[in-house]
Amino acid sequence: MKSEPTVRETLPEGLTPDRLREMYYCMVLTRTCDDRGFALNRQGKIPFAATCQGHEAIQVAAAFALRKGVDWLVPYYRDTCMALSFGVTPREQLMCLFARKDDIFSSGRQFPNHYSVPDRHIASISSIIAAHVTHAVGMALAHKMRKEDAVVLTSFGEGSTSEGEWHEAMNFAGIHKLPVVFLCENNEFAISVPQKMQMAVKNVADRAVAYGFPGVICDGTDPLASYTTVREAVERARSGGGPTLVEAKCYRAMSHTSDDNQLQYRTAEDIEASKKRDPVPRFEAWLTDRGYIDAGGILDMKARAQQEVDEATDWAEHQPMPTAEDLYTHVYAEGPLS
Amino acid sequence: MKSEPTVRETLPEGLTPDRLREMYYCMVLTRTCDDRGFALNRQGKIPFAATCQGHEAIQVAAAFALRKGVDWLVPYYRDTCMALSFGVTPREQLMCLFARKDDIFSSGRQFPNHYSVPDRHIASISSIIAAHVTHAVGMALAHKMRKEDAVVLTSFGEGSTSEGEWHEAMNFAGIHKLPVVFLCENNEFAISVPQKMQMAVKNVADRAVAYGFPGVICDGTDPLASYTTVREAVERARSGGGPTLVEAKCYRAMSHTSDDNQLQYRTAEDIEASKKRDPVPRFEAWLTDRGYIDAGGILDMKARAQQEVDEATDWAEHQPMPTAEDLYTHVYAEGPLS
Amino acid sequence: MAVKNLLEAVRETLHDALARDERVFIMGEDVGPRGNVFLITKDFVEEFGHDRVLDTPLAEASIVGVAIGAAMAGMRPIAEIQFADFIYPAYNQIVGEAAKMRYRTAGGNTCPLVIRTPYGGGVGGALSHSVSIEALFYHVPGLKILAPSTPADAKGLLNSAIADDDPVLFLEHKKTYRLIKGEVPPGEYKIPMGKADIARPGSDLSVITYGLMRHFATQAADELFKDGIDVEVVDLRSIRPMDRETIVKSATKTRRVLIVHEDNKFGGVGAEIAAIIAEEAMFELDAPIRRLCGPDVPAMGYSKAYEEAFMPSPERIAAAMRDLAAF
Amino acid sequence: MAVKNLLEAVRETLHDALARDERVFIMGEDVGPRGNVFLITKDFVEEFGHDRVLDTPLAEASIVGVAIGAAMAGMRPIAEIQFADFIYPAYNQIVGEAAKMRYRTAGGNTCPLVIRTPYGGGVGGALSHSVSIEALFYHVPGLKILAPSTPADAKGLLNSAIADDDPVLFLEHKKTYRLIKGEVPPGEYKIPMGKADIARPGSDLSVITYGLMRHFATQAADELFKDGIDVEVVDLRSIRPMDRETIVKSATKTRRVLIVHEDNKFGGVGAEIAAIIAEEAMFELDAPIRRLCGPDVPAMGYSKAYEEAFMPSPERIAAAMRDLAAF
Ligand SMILES: Cc1ncc(C[n+]2csc(CCOP(=O)(O)OP(=O)(O)O)c2C)c(N)n1
Ligand SMILES: Cc1ncc(C[n+]2csc(CCOP(=O)(O)OP(=O)(O)O)c2C)c(N)n1
Ligand SMILES: [Mg+2]
Ligand SMILES: [Mg+2]
Repeated sequence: MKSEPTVRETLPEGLTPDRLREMYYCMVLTRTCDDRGFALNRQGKIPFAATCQGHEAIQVAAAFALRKGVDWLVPYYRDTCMALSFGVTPREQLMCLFARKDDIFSSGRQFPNHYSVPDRHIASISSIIAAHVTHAVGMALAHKMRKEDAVVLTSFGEGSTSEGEWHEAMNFAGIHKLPVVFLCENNEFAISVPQKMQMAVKNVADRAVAYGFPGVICDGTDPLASYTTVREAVERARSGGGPTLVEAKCYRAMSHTSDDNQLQYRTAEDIEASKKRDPVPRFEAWLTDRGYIDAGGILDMKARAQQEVDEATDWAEHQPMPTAEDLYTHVYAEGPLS
Repeated sequence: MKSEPTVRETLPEGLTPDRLREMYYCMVLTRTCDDRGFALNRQGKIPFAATCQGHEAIQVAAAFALRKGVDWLVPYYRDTCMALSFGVTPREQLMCLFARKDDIFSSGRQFPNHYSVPDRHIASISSIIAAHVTHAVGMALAHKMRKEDAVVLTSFGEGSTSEGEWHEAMNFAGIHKLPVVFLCENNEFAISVPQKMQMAVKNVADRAVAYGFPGVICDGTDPLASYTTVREAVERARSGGGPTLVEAKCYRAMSHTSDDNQLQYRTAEDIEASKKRDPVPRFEAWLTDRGYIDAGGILDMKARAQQEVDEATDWAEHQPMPTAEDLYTHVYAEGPLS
Repeated sequence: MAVKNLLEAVRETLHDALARDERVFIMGEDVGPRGNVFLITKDFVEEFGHDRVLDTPLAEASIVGVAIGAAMAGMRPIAEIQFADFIYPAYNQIVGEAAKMRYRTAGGNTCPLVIRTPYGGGVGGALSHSVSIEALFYHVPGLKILAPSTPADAKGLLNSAIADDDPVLFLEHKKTYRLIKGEVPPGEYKIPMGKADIARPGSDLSVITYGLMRHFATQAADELFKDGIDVEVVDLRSIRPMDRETIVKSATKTRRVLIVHEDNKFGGVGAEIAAIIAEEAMFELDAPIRRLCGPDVPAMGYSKAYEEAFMPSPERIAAAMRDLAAF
Repeated sequence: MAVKNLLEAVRETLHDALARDERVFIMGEDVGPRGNVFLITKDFVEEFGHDRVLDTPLAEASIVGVAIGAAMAGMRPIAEIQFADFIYPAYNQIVGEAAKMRYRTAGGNTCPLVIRTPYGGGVGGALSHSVSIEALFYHVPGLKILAPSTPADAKGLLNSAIADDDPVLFLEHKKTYRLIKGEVPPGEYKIPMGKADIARPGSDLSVITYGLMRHFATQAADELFKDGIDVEVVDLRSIRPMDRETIVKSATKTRRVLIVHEDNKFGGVGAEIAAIIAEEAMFELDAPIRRLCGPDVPAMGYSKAYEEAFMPSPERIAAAMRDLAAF
């Protein structure tokens, strides 16, 4: 991110000062939710939390590069910011953290952050890495067959690209030039396994060659660069140009999840160094430098986020848990059978 | 293949006039076996036959580029010429066609051409496409761990590269720079599915980029070019340089197997055109032009092949079939259990 | 009514579904110009186009995974696995994904999807083209598994599967394709899933079976009838859901049960059938519950002797019936 | 003898195998510097090096496939699947390849290979980290499946698995890792596969079970003993091969059988147990064969209520025992 002021006209197409502020707010809101998850975990109120810290910029950018109500997201478990930027509310987020009965993603069945909001065009994942990527391709195939205008964006980590199913998804999409964007959020680790033990290439984007479509790289900690890159991929998909593999270079600030301790496999210095790239203060400074926002505006937004998340936490915590009977719903359309 | 005479010194390293004649003989022997299989099928003596016509040059070259007794082959079902060139005998070949009890590959359990001759360093495949490629990688890993000198060569068709497991095998081998050669015999069809419905790239070799090792192309109907290419890959593997993906451009002269009829999905002209590349008469002409062999020598070799295959056919046909009791052997080391 | 073999019944049903419902499409290896390796989709591509009769890459996980995504997006894909033996690479998509989709999203996402595949032996398919797979899937809640044995049932159940809102694994026994002929009702004929068929009513002994073995068992029963032994043959047709009621009723009526399937015995579908009876009707029986199944070896081999030794034959079924009747 | 929990017993066994036999190596996701997600291989990489404690790419089919190749080449790989739920992508390699390798080559190629994986619920693992997988594999000839429930058995069976010349699926119940402690014999202690353990002898009723449920059943049995009901608890330990003899003997002795497992009921391992008894000892029984199992829903969910409703508890087992004893 360059630091010299920029004039309004150079904003990437589709972005306005209002949208920039919205993006910033989504990042702040996400950070607040993220921190809340870990706080609740430490308090013993929820058994598990996961984080997207270090990924917020590419995630908000991806959501903003899509057309809500038209395009589809098939995100992965690290995409809190993408989900919140695409219409998931703090209440919904907290409901899944608390695993409440009325959690709309899974009724408290899946781990947190396994989004599924069909009416807002967010499709489900399981915890089985990379299994959702072929689904995104199938959705894009359906859109193409029906001659619809929708683009599907699906995301995954760099480790996920080792799975055979990932290859099959890429290959299928390439053959049929489907309207799909593959977004790799490369944070250099798959739990403890560093990228060099995961693949013999420097860039995940280099793998696109094998599938006959472009692979592009962006700084995933820079919302503007990320937006421009994803948007171009989305436009290519929408206009019949086929898939793109976008690799967003980002980093994982915290341990894999609340069950992990990254000091077992990473040095403290390495972790600290990566945190210097924190997208939230950097985007804040960028917006301030250019006069899109001022200190008061920032404080307001942070307060609003805090309030939203507080309210959502209190509300969600008091929602009912699933009961034993709820175990038996939604096995088949016609109920449980055997 | 150029047609001007070549002097002996320009033969690729490892090849001598004797070895060239041996290679030619392997090709002739294979063609004789191949034709015999289809003849037996038409006579109703065996229910099924498969063919390698159009693939002989790359196959013989691959076998000759390896060190017998040291290196390992993990071939696929189309590799009759590779197997016969690596030590499988016509009797063994006919025994598997007839599915006799003493068929050393599988005791008549698998379809023909599912080789397994551990003592001659040929490892087993099932009929499940691409499932053997990770095995080859595991064998190479074992050799590397034990600091042995052995290289593993495994082969597959271009269609097989669509399988997720193929990707995983390539990826693993690349990360650990294993002594393995991946040989793709690209005949442009997977049963009826043409290459362009299988992948969005022109060359399978282009896929190697994704795994951090070289992908090279050779004319798989030219034994010399194929030999040079594979040998270079084998030497790279042996000297610690890691894997190579070799793509041999060849063609499938006949239908996929005796159960298929390629006229359902290919024009007669297309089939006829591809047959012009028949490696056997072309290599014959090349050897003759350069004086490595003469008409008498060719006739002798063809007669010898015919005799070997006749003898093997008669012998194998009279070998005992498996019996009902044979169903129960080799379930576990200690016998059948349940 | 028209008499067709089972292959023709499947073909007609697929054809009519494509013609009737725009959401329906077929995807799989060699289903296009090749018309499927058994010629089930022959000429479809000319009539419906490449989009709706889609030749896929050689990659089973994506055949099912892409079908799941299309189903989630409102289509009604019919995915084909060329031979049941090649379904293993798609296991994750079927068991881990499709079967759990509705449940894991509490009804938010669903995948109405049919996976058709030919299974079973008796056609010289060797070790890797002969397997029975029902027992590898029937334990999985969220899936439905159908295994019709007559042309009419194939049509009736395939139509129900296509109309169903959940994933269905549809198993076609290869040996029945051309061997088994019968009348096939016209139109969008449907049979409810989860209902067994009394293939042959009888009073002395019940055979519970499905697939090709229905025919072998009926043949054996006709043989025994000459000797005054009246065997009832129950064809499950649907493996999951399973028709407990009919199983228990037949067992209670005849008081002797022989379970027959081609698949390996240990942990096969017959285990659950026996367990159901042992749970619900054990004291109604006059003899132990017997199972005549494929032996517990990995597969039948290529050589005819292996196939014959592996598969229950009408003769062996008849012998097992006589033995049980005499208990 | 040292008292260890089950996790420590597994850890010690793996450690000693690495130290003892150069052919042994461990491969899996996060087994290296991370020391496995449960810390089972903690510090191994420092002692044995990256080659022998190999962090693999995130790709289960290749974890098993590469292990198979290494085994074919004379090594003794111990492959880890991080959670049993992630074994589905490796299904082809396990069922289609490893299990059939010896058979398909008539003994030419073999793969002596252990696949370890943690399974089961009770630890808040949600829908995709809680599954039981034994019934998805136990039907497969050529495989062996072990599911020890005590630290000593874990060691004894893991050593036997490593020494075995065929592929073994080794299932470790997550909840037993730290919960279950016991004496562990020193050295290369081995237990033969295929032998059940009488966890608690009794005369009035037999519980046939395995895994975590062994402990819950024993607890329930102790409870019933206070009321004068003497329950025998049989822990299978080995699912395939299965100890028919001990099952039949116990059933014949107590004349009442309750089968207990955490895995879903329909088509679960309990089905085969029931079928064996119905085949061999039905007329020795005074009551129907009952099964208390996980219900037929796709999985237990994240929220505690789901887990509790799904898993058989000591209380529910005790109730089922009482009910059956009173039959
Ligand atoms: C099939 C499968 N294998 C293993 C796991 C365990 N697992 C969960 S997340 C993860 C690492 C994923 O790394 P990456 O794709 O880079 O995404 P990141 O978490 O770094 O964003 C692993 C190994 C899983 N969930 N599914
Ligand atoms: C997993 C799996 N899927 C499908 C098949 C059926 N099948 C056998 S050969 C083949 C085509 C293979 O094509 P390619 O890899 O190009 O090799 P070629 O036969 O052309 O040499 C197919 C689809 C199979 N054997 N295994
Ligand atoms: Mg990562
Ligand atoms: Mg090919």
